[in-house]
Amino acid sequence: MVPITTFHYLVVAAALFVLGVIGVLTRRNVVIVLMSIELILNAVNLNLVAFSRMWGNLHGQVFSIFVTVDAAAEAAVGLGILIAFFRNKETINVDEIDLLKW
Amino acid sequence: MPSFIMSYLGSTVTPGEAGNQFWALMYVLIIFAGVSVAVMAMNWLERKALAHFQIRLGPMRVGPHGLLQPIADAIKLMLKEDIIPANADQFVFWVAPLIGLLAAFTVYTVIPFGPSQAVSDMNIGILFMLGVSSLGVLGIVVAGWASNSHYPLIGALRSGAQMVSYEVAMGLAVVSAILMTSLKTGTGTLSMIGIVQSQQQQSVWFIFKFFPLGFIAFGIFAIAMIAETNRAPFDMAEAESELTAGYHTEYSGLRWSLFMLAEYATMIAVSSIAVTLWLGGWMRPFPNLLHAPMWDFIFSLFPGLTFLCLATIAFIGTARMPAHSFFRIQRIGLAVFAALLGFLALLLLVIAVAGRSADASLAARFNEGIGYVYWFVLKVAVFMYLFIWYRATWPRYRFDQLMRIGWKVMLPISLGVLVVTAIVGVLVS
Amino acid sequence: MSSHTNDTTNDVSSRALSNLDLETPAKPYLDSNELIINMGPQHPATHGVLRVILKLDGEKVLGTECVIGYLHRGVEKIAENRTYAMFNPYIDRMDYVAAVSNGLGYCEAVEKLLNVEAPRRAKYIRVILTELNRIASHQLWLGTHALDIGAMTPLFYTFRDREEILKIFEKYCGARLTTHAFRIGGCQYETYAGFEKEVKHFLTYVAPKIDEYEALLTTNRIWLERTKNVGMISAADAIALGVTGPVLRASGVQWDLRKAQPYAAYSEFDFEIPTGENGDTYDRYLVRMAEMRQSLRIIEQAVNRIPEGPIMAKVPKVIKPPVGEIYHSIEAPKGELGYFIVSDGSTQPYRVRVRPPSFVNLQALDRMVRGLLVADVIAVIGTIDIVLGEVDR
Amino acid sequence: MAPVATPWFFYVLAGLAVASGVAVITRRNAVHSALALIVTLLSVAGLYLMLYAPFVFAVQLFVYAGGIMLLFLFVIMLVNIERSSKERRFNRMWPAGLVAACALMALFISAFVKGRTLFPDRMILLPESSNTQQIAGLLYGEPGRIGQYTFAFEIASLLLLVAILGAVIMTKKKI
Repeated sequence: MVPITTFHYLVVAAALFVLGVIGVLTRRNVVIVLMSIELILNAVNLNLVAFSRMWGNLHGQVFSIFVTVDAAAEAAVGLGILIAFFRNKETINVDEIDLLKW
Repeated sequence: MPSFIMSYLGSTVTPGEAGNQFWALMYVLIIFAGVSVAVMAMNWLERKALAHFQIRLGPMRVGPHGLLQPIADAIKLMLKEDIIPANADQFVFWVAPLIGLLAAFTVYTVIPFGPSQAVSDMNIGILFMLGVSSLGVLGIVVAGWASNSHYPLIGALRSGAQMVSYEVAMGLAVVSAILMTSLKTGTGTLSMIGIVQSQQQQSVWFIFKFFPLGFIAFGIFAIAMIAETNRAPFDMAEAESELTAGYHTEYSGLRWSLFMLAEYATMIAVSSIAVTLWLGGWMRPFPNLLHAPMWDFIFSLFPGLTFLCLATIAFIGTARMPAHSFFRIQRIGLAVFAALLGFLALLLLVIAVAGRSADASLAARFNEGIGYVYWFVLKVAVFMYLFIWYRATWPRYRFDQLMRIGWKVMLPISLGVLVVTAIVGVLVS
Repeated sequence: MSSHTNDTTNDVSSRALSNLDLETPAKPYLDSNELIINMGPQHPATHGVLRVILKLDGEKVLGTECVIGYLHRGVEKIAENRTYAMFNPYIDRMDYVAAVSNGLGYCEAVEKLLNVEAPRRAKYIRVILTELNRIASHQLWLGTHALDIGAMTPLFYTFRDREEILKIFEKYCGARLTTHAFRIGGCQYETYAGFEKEVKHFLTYVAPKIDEYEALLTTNRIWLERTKNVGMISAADAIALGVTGPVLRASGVQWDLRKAQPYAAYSEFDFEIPTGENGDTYDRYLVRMAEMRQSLRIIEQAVNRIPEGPIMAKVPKVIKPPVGEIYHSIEAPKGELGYFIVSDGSTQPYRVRVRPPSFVNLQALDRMVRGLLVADVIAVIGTIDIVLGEVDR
Repeated sequence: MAPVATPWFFYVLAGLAVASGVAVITRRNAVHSALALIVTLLSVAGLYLMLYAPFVFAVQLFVYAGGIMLLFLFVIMLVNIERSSKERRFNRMWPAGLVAACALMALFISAFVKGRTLFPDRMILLPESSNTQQIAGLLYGEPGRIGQYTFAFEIASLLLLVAILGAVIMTKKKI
């Protein structure tokens, strides 16, 4: 069996990234769009950690922790916006969020 | 292959570290079986102890003093019809109990029953435990949602909020214990085994370290772990008088019993964390003070004596059974049970005596291991009894009061303890 | 959560939801947390078959609507087809945990209508049994109330001690729950041998037990947090709603029919009326605990001074009260239990109307729980001490 | 700890991650999507463990699977999903999005194929047993010396604080 190298991890990460992008671009449900963003961030994290192992230092891992912090903040704020929006418009579809003010 | 099996027996590290897959698997199986049996025993004990708190007898019919009741219950639950509500989300309803169960059992991979009596010694042991046990709440939330019913949903949201809130205070209390591990060596550790070993090096259980500090942190953990496991007086999620049964209202049969299994397994797991972090894990009392071989021998007699005690109680129970012929089978059963306990006691005593002399012999290693596991289990058992005691004594908190305590009392105190511990630690070293 | 809101709006509940204003159109600012749930009729904390429709905002109660009648048996209507004596046992089926009090009220009302008076010894027996029944009723209330709030253990303690009272009832009249202890004109049965000794023994037995319940609850932090300032009702509100009994007294109104309009032999005994201050759940608890002690005092005096003599007044074989009407009320464990009897001179009452304390007190539920949480609704339902048999009759 | 059957584990975890990633973006029901995302996160956590990054693994478990996903589930339960499950899943411009994403994938593939030689084929065995301590060294610094990322770490905590405040302000009905 082929030994697993950085390249393998990069392919997995790329696949997850593209899945996330597809989700962001095509889904209507905001919650799922946010989840797709989490997918993208995870793909990035996977890359960072894989490179960290390739180069044998921990900077990539530290960076991935920062990305995780960012993801948490993004989820909290994003879902907050979502709830505030749902209260006002009673919808959570991105393509119905088409007014600049109401 | 036998050499593969035998070679590990002399080792002093966990099978995970030794890379011994056979023994790692064996440990997993032993722990799985052990926890299942412990949950059954806990079930019986809870019903009996609760009954005696409440001037009842508890289960008496199935087996002598209801000893076989958990088995009968398990069989009943397995044979029961498995009802899935018509409007429930079938797949999620099906998968929810499994999430909880998986989370509850996965944490046991890092619980150290002794310096080498664990599946693996993870570098991030305590974080792993907290992380995996925080997954259990997903099962509860999802179960409440999948039932598609009001009360389960409210119960699920309540317990989700409750567990997340108390995780914060719990985590901070754990951090202050982890801080203490770094005091003598300069570097702390997250490894469960490392935490116990550093207590040994500092010759103090962390509950007594910097006296009120360790104790307060332990107290916060002890309170938060009740909330984590949704037990009285924090059993908001399954408050039967308010929400009928909370998140598992719609569950029945085997699936319901999986929830119960997960709950009790989690109780044992969080008690194990408390024991490992603050009560010296597998260490017997006063390992550094009374460390003469004589004391070693005396303490190694404890497991045997405990079983002897249990056997005596069982024998007394046999003798006190009514003489009516109706009770004959029960009498014989209890006598056999007592004899079994007595035999175990004898075995343990023989091992204790045999393991006394030679230092590197298999018997000595075995004796040592039994001692570790015994003291660990004994400490966990105390916590299990406390769980029952709380349940019998206290009313239930209201949800907002629970949250208020979690955020406004426990969190500031645990933060304060953490800061003070850090300052004291720096000053001392 | 809002995805689950629409299944209770069938025709029955929308008719019942008058004061929850379900009909108002959706507000422009949508509140995603509002939901309507049914508590009961099959719910462990509604003490029988009470259905409470709750309108919630998250867990906060915006309003309640009690739907009653699940236990309606038409007791008042049955009375119109029974003779006065035949109707007596039906009375026991209303407040089945305080059957003796129910019987006392009815018998005294009919006696008033007949213009006869029970002999003194009968009155003393009535007082002893009624007060024992009051203790039993309060014990049952305490056990279930504590269970609702989550303390399991008091339930078993109170049931253990209530058993002693039921034993005395059983020995006296052969029944434990629906006793039918009294007859119009007095008591049918003379006390059994050793009755006084047993009652005295019970007095010494139960006093420390009441301390035991209090040890478990009175100073318990969680109990205090769950009951203090929960379900408050002011004295003025309570009076306006017609609330009586311990619920009224906990609001600070010293109103007890045993003192205000003494009946049976109550004027001859020395006892106090315990009152509360805040009218919250905790005060109601304290008032009932104190009432149990006062009942012990009354029983002690009654047993020590019980006179000899006949137990039955001269009452005609066929009871035919003169044409007229009467309202007579007594202080049942739950509050003022009144009987309004209209006689047309025949052997059967023309109309019997019962003023059940639970039914009237239940009205105060909505006032008490608005703005509180779901868990408090449970506590408040428990503290009002309702018996659905009496509410629905 | 010597790794066991590494390639197998990798393929299983990678397959799980990608398959449940597909489920995340295709499921109609948001709760199903969330559950699928949890599986993805756990598989990625497993991959971290295979990359000798136990601390990142623990963070992934704790913060992502335990915290963020619970938040997602809460929000999904709060907002109405009955209605959205009957509506169109994808927006009207989904073909354009798909094409763009495919172009991105093509870009990635071409970069990987062209740049394969750029990646050294080595995998350094990082010391796993001191992983946490080393990360702590980078974040907080060794004794007596400030760490390389200490400032960034503090900024991150500030970011979290701001996020908490923002979320509270936006969701609270009355402040």
